[in-house]
Amino acid sequence: MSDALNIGLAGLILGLALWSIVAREAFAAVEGFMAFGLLLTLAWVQLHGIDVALTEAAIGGGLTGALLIGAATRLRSTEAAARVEGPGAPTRWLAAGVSVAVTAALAVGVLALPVPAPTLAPDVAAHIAVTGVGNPITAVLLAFRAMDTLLEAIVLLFALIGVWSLAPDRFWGGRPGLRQQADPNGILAYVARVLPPIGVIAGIYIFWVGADHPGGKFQGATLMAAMWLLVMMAGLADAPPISRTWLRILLVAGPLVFIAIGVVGVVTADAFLAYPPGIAKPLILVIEFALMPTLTLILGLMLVGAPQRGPLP
Amino acid sequence: MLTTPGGTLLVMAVLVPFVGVLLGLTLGGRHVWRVAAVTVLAGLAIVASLASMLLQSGDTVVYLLGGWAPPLGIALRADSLSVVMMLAVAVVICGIGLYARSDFGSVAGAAEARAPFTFWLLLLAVWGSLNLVFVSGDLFTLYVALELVTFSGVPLVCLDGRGETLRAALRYLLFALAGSLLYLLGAVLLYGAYGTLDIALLAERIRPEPIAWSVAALMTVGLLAKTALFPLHLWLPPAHAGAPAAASAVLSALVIKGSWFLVVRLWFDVMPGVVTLSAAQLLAGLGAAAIVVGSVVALRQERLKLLVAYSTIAQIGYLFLMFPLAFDAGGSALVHGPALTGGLLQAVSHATAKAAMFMAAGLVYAALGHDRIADLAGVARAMPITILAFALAGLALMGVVPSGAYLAKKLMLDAAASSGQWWWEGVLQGGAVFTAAYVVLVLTHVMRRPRGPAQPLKRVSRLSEFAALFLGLCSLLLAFAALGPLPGDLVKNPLAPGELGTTLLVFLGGTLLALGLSPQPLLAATRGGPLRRTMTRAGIAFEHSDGFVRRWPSASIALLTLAALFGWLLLARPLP
Amino acid sequence: MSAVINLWTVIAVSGGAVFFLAGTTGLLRFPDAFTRLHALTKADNLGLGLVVLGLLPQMDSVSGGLKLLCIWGLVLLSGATASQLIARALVRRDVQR
Amino acid sequence: MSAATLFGLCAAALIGIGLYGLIVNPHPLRKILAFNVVGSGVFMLFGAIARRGAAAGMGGDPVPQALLITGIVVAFSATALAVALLLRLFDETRSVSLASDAPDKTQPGVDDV
Repeated sequence: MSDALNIGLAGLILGLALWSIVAREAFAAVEGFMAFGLLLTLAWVQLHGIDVALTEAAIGGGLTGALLIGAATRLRSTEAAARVEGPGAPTRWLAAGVSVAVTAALAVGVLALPVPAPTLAPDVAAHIAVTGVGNPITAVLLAFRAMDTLLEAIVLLFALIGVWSLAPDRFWGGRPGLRQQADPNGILAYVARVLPPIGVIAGIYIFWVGADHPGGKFQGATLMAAMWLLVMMAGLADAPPISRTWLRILLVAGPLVFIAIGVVGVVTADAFLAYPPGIAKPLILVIEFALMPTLTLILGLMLVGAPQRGPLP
Repeated sequence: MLTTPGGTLLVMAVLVPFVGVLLGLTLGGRHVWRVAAVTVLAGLAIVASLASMLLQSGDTVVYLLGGWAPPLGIALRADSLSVVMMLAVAVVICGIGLYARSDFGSVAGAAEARAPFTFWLLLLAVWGSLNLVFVSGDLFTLYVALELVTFSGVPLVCLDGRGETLRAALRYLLFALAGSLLYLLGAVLLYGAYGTLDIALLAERIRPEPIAWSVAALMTVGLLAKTALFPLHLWLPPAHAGAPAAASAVLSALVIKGSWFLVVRLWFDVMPGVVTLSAAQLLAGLGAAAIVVGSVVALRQERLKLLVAYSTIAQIGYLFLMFPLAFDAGGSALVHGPALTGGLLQAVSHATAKAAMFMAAGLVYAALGHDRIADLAGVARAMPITILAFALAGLALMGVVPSGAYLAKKLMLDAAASSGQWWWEGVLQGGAVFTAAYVVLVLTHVMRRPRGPAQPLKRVSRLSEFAALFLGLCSLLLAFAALGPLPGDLVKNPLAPGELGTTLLVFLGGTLLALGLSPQPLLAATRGGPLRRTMTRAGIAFEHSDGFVRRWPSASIALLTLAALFGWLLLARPLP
Repeated sequence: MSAVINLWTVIAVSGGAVFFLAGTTGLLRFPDAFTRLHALTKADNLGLGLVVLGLLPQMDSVSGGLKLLCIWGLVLLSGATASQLIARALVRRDVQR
Repeated sequence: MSAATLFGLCAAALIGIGLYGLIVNPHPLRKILAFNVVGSGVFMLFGAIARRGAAAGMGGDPVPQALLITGIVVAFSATALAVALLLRLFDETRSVSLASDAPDKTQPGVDDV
């Protein structure tokens, strides 16, 4: 039964992936991709990766989908010109040939993976008690491989600086994105008033529960960012100008707190990013708590894009 | 495995530039460049003390992050390879910082402007990310580091926001992303097969078997795409030529070295026994092709910055020549030895020299308002320091004594001779001749007397000129710095008959190539000669083939085909 | 007692499934976007409502039941909003033509 | 067939499909989409590998699962940067073609602004 379900799921995933590649219109392709993302979430559940499933649903499918669908709408006029540019049949066949070859080689690789599979799960289980958290993935992300998580926040920040750097000079310091005009009495404005309190509570809950159960700061921050975007889309609040000092401080607060706690670890626990025994869990929660607003802002601002309006209020 | 004394310096080398970015972003406005200046000084001090420590002890410096040992945790490691690269990057960043002071310095009282603000932040971002590439001991952290380098490099390409540079940046980003996915795919398979991503542990566990071969092939081509080795260089010329000069210097001198360094790490330290001599020959063969195509197309360019950008493609090729020369006597495994030292020296001298060249080209552009090579007459007289910087960098790249490239060439020639791979000796010498050709070409034009009245020149900053000169000098005098750890008899008297003869031959060959291939005839006498006509035709053919290779479908199909080819060459290993 | 509860669950969930089936048929067979939206929202609101009502007595705890009701409420809200927005966009496009 | 093997093979196919799209689709937005499909394939392969490593009472090896979360976030950053770049290119030139970048020899070095 479970096998049949998995095979059906894999078939649907492949079909949607193919659709998102070959569909004629970009908009339709992105819609296929969003459905693809939702089904991937199910696949992650089948692979016993609940945390990954949450991340995939929030970021992989949700935010990426929203980003691409916005771009597809704006670029609709360019598609006809691009279609003409497409390569001829020989190139297509060649491309199909090499792609199939890669797939075949990888399939052989998948079947040739060693049995028993190497795993670090016992190592994690042996050391998780020291960190005080109950969710092994949180332990990996914030204790054993905390550096990766710090770098991940820095990646997001650099990408945001990159996005901002694409503003025309005259709009530097101004508000990102275009002004949203929505009917103040319309249903969107209604939802944007009703939903955010629920969404914010759910976001905080996902973050809080992440220490011991699936969930965590990223998934929570994505939900909060989505609520913020909803409020902006409904025209109830505007995106802040990027020159605002409070915005800049919030953007760097998460990584800076992370680094500061790491540096304290050099003194108290003999290593950067080490936690003194006994207070590991509170420190991990402080880091996650500091990262939440930073991540929410970065994720939201990335979707809004580069500054496109003058710096004057 | 434990943290060694001084390991904290590794963390600092990565974090200090990153903290600089964070502080710069918060303080904003006019403070950004001050933050950058302080950070550069601090970073330089950190790297210098790390280098002096390593020079004394000679042991690899290790730092266990969070106190967790691999495979569960992440280790930072710095051996002499990493420290040399870190030192070179620190010096070049310093030079670029000085150079960019006039373009991107702050004006008192002015509001925060986009280009300076992002330039300084991205400069620090590139630096921290590169240091992470050099010291990280974990393949996944290295993936994140590579992406950090890309994300901070791409916006530098389109700093001036013109359409063509935006297009170049997008091409660069998309192709680099394809490359990093292949790298990540390899890392994923490695974890599946060996249960760790730590470089030292992998080196112990990895066996010559199909999964390791496919991993080697995938990761190598992924990194080659990011390094822009021919034929995967579609993104490089427009990106490096279109960016502002300071940004071009960062991109061409430093950014591509990150992924190149990872190829070296992968081949020499992760899987020295998995890779084969035939695969290394392919790698060096691509390098040789890059030298020929890159140099010929460089000679055909009409704009100085494009010439320098294409010369980068040729020089990237040079960096891959060491691979087949670094095998042990039986040809079964890669070893750290003179050939690797040579390759490293070549990378360092290219970093300093190419930064100096782009800076000089940028200054010429700033002074004249254009960089058409044919219209550069009289520039040498008007801007002697700039042209001197260009000439010194060119001499250094050619491998004239006592440059680093000279030592590099020497070490690699010896390795080629001792392993009986005579054909690489030819390529090594030929590469120098090609380099000489475009240096001669540019110098001939700038030394000419202008025909009409002297063109009005805009004043350029003295500081920028001296920064370029400083990096050019660094490159030319690199051999002396390298001689500390290397045996002293490697550098010969430059005026000894043998050395002088080689230098003259290189110049002569270069001049002939320049005469034959330049778009405008260099001397009136050569106009219309049969040889010149043939060579011009050949040059145009090269340009066309370069144009074909740089189309997206051909480049991306080449990417996957190369992966297959590498996989096959690793599979078809000679029986022990 | 449990038999009655189970019977209620079977009836209600089956009823919900019928609505979903009808909604899907409508989505596939109706001629234009407006009528398709009509079919879709009926399926969501009534079908999901019946499923939730059917499952309610099966929950172990009050908080579990509240979560189920929350899900229904949120889907009602988002379904109504999304179909309104789609319909409005369609109207706007038709006016422009 | 175990779920890990099945989804491992599915991942291999996803990577192939995405690579094909990356090569032949001329529109940059479609390339970004294809990049995300390849990325999903790589992530799914890692997920299958994590599932194979189930031990010590955990449904999967938590180390790759944690790395996956980082990977998904990095891929999102890449997508956001690429989309922003693409939209700016469109605003600036009203065209999104990547093809016409061959160094234009007729154009003088000065920008006629």
